[in-house]
Amino acid sequence: MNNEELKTTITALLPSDTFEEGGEWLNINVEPKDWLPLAQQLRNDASLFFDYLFCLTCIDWKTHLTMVYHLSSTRCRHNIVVKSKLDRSNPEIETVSKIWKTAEFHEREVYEMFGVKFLNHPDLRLLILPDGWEGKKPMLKDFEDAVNMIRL
Amino acid sequence: MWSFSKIADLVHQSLNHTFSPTLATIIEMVIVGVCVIGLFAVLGLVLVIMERKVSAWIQIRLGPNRVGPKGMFQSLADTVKLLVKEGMTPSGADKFLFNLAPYIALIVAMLLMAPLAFAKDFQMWDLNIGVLYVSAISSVSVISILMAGWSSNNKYSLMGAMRSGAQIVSYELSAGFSVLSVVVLAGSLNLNTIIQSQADGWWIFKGHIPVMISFVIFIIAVTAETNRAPFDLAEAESELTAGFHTEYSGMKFALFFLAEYVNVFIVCAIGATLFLGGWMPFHIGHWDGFNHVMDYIPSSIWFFGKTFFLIFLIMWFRWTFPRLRIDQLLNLEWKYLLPISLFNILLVTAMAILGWYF
Amino acid sequence: MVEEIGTTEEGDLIINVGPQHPATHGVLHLVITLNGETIKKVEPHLGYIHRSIEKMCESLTYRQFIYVTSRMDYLSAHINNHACALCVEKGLDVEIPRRAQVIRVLMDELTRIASHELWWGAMAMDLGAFTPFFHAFRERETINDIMEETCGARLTMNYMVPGGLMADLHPNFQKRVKEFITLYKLKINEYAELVTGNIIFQNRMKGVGYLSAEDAISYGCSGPTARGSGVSCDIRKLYPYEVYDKLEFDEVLETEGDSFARYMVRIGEMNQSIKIIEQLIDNIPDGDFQAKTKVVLKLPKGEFYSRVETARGELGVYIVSEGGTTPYRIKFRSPGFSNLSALDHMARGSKLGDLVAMMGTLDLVIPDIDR
Amino acid sequence: MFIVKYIKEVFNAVKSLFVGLRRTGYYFTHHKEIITQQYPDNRDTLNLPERFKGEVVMPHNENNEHRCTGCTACELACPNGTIKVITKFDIGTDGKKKKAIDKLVYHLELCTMCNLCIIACPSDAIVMAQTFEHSVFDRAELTKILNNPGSKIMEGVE
Repeated sequence: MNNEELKTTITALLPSDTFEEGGEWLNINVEPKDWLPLAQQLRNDASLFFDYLFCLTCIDWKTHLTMVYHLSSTRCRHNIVVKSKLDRSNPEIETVSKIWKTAEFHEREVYEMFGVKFLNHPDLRLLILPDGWEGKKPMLKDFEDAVNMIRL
Repeated sequence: MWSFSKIADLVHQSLNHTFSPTLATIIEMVIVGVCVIGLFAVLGLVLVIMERKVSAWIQIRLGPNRVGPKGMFQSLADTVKLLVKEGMTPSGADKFLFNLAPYIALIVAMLLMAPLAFAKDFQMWDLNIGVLYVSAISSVSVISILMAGWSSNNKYSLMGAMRSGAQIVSYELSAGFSVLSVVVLAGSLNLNTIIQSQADGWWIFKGHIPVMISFVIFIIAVTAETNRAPFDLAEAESELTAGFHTEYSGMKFALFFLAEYVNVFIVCAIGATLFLGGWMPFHIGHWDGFNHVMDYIPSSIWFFGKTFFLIFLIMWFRWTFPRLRIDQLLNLEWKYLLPISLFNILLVTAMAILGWYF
Repeated sequence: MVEEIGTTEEGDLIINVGPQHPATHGVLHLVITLNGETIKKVEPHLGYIHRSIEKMCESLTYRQFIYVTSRMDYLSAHINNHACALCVEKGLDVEIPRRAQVIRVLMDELTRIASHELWWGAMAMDLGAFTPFFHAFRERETINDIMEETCGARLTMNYMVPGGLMADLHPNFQKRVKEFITLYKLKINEYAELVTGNIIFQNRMKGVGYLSAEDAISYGCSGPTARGSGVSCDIRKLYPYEVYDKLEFDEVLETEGDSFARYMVRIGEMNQSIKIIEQLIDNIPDGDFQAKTKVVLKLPKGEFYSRVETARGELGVYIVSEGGTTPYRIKFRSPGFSNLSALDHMARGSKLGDLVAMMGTLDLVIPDIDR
Repeated sequence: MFIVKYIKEVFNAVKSLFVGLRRTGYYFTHHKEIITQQYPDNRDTLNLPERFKGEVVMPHNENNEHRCTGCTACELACPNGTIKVITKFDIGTDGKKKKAIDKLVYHLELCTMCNLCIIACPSDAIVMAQTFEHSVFDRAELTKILNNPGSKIMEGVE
C-alpha cells in the first residue's frame, strides 16, 4: 500500500489521529492512550500487517517527549512511523512488548535513557546503566554529568 | 650397542656389591624416584613445546621462536614464569582439598609409569597384572579432577569436574574393552609378555581388522580420558572458561598441566605397547637384511618413536576438530563406541580361539 | 545484577557468563539459570562498553559524527559510515556521483566478507576448533591490506563522508581485489573441509537454537539471523540503495531456522559478495568521487531515516534535525541489539554448550549492541 | 535397512573427519604457507601504504618554512579537540601586521586518525605520516607541537 492508502485505512481505524507528510514515510500522531489499541490493529489487520517493529526510540523536545515507532510489514512491504507525545514530567505509555517482542529490550533502553514508564512492561529494569543508577536520565537534553563530563 | 638395561644392570650390581641387599633396594628406589621426577620434567617441557609447534604449523604460524634455538627453551621459560607466580587459594575454597588435588593428579600419573617398559628389559616393575594395574590406577585420576572442581567453590569448576566425571567413567569402558582385545590375543595381563608376543609382528598387523578397530576405539577413548580436545569438555574454555582448574594459578596450575601431558604420554605409551609392539622393532616377514637393520636401532628409540607418533596423532586431532557437546560425547560412547567394542571383543575372542590371526 | 548470584529457590544454578568470558567476544554479560547442563533462562546485562554514541553525536557536526560510528560495529565500519553518509545525503538532498556509489558498494561488500571471515573463525573457535581462526585471518588480512591502501586504516576507516568519499581509489585497488578474489576462491573449499562438512561441527549446529520465522520477525531480527529462519529481509534487495538495484545477486535464504542455517546463510553471503565484487570491479565508472557540498553542512528541519544492510543485519540511522549544523537527536538502530533479544528465547531448554553455538551464529559485536 | 544406514552414517562421519585431518596435515607439512610476520625484525622491509593514517605532521622545507596560515580550519574540523592553533601576529616584510601561528598543538592521545583536519586544511599544511609506533613512557610526550621552533610560513601561501 502506498502512503495515501495507508492514510485512509488508518483513519478508518482511529479517526482522532493526525498525519504528518512530506517525509519518506507516513507519520501518524496518536495520543498515548490510543496507542495500544491502534498497535494491536496495526499488527493484526490483514491489509496492514505491521509485524516488524524495526526502530523504537524517544526524542526529548525539552517541552515534551515524543515516542517514535518505526513499523514495517514483512508481507506487504510498507512502512509507517507512529509518534506519540508524552508529558515530560511524568512520561507514561502502554508497552507494546506483547505485540512485538523486540520492544521489550528497546523499551527498557528508552526507560533508562529517557525515563519513560512503560505500563504493564514485563521486566522494566535497567538494561545498560549500572544498577542503582540515580539521578537524571542520561539522554535527556538537560542531563549534566558533573563528574565525568569532559569539556574541550 | 648400548642399552638402558645394561646401565641398569651395572648400577644394580655395583649397589649390591657395596651395600646390603635391603639398602641397595632402597637406594635403587630413590634413584628410580628421582629418574621418574626427572622424566616428568623433561616430558612436560618436551610435550609442551611439541604441542605448541604442532599447533603453530597447523595454524600457519611460526610458533615459539624467541627463547633459545628455534624457541626450544620456550617451555622452560614458561615453567619459570609459573614458578614465580603467586599460587592463590580462593577464600571460599576448601583449602585442604584444593591444595591436595593437583598432587593427586601428579601422583596418579607417576604411579602409571611403573609398569611401562621403556626399552628392552628396562622396566620399573614387571607386574604380572600390568594392564589391570594401568586401567585401575588411571581411573583414579578422575578423583583429582572432581576434588579440584568441588573444592574450588566455583560453578564453572564444578561443572567441569562433573562433566569430566561422567566422561572418564564412560570412556573407561571402551578403553578397557579395546585393551582387553589385545589381552585376549596375547593371553596375558603382563605388559612384558604382551610385548614378547609381538616379536613376530605387532598386534595391529597380526590381529588385522578387529584389532585395528580396537586401536581406533582405544585412541578415541584415551583422548577422552585424558580430557584432550575434541573431548576437552572438562576444560572447554569457550564454555567454562577453564573448567576444573579455573581457580588454580601458579605452580598448582602447572602441576595439573604437567599431569595432563604426562597422562597423554602414558596412554600413548600403553597404546604403543599393546598395539604397536612397545620396544619391538618393526619386522617384515623374511626380509632378514631389513629386519637386521631394524634390530640395530635401540629399543628405547622404538618405544619413544611409537609413543610420540601416537602423541602427535592426538595433537593433530586436537588442532583439527571442534569440541563435542556433553550429550553427544556420551552418545558417542554409549551408542557407538560401546556396541562396536562389545561386538569387536566377541570377534577378537572368536579369532583368538580359532587362531585366525597371523 | 549481583543479587542473583548463587542458586534459585528451585535449586537451579545461576552462573555469570561474562563480562570477561572467552565466548562472549567482548564484554557481554549473561546471567544464566541452569538446571544441570540445561539452560532455563538467559538474561543479558549490557552497558559494559556503552559510550553513549547517540549523545556524543548530538554535539558533533554532520561531517564529524561519522567517525564515531566506525566504533559501533567495528567489523563493518565501512557500512556504518555508509549508513550515516546516506542519511545526511538524504537530508541534504544531494545525489552522489556514480563512481562514488560503485566504490561504496565495493567497499561494503569487501567489509562484509572480512566481517564474515572473522565471524567464521571466531565461531569455530567458540566450538573448540582453533585452527580455522587463523585460516580465516589469512584471507581477512588481505582485505585489510586493500583497505589500508585506499582508506589509510585497517579497521576504523572513516572513508565514506557525506557527499561521496574521502579519497579516490588507490591505483592498485583493482589489481589487488582481483588477487583477493583468486585467493578466496582457492581457499573457500578449506572452509568446507575444516568446518562445514565436519560431522562434529554439524552435530553441534543442527537443530540448535531454533528460531521460527514468526519469532524472528517479532524479535526484530535482521540480517543472516532472520534469513536463516526464512525471513526475507535483505535491505539491499528490498529497499535498494546506491547501485544495488542494478546488480545481480541472490538473497541467501535458509528455512531451517537453526544455527546451521544461519551459518550457511553467512557462508552463502560471502559468495554473493564475491559475485557483486566481480560484477563491479571492472566496471568502476570514471568521474568524481565526491559531490559538491558546502563546507559546513546544515540539514533542513525534519527527520531522516536511512537503512543499510551491515554484516550483522539492518542498521538504521535516524536523524532528527532542527536545522542546525549538529543533529538534534540521532538514533542508531543496531542489528545486534535486536538479535540479542532473541537469545533468551532460542537458548531455553538447550545445553550450555549450545549457548556458545547460538551466540556464535548471532554474530554478536558488543560495541554494536551497547553503542 | 537399519544396519546399512548405520554403517553409512559412521563411514561418512569418519570420512568428514579425515578430510579435516588431511587439510591440517597439509599445513603441518607445508611450512611455506606460514603467514606470520615477525614484526620487530622486519621493520626494515615493512612498507606502509602512503595513505596510511599514523599521525598528523606538518612538513617543513629546508628553510624551516611551513605552509600553515593559522586559519584554524583544522581545529574546527576536528571532532575531538585534538588540534589547538595558537596564533600570533608577525610583522611582515611590508611592515604590516600579519596573522601567523605561534604553535600548532597536536594531542596525539586524543586523535582518532579520521583525516578530517587534513581534508579541511586549505593550504595543505598538515599531512598524515606513516608512523605507527606511538607508545611512550610519559603521556606528556604525546602532546606535540607540530611547527618547528623558529619556523616561518612559506612565501606565497595565503
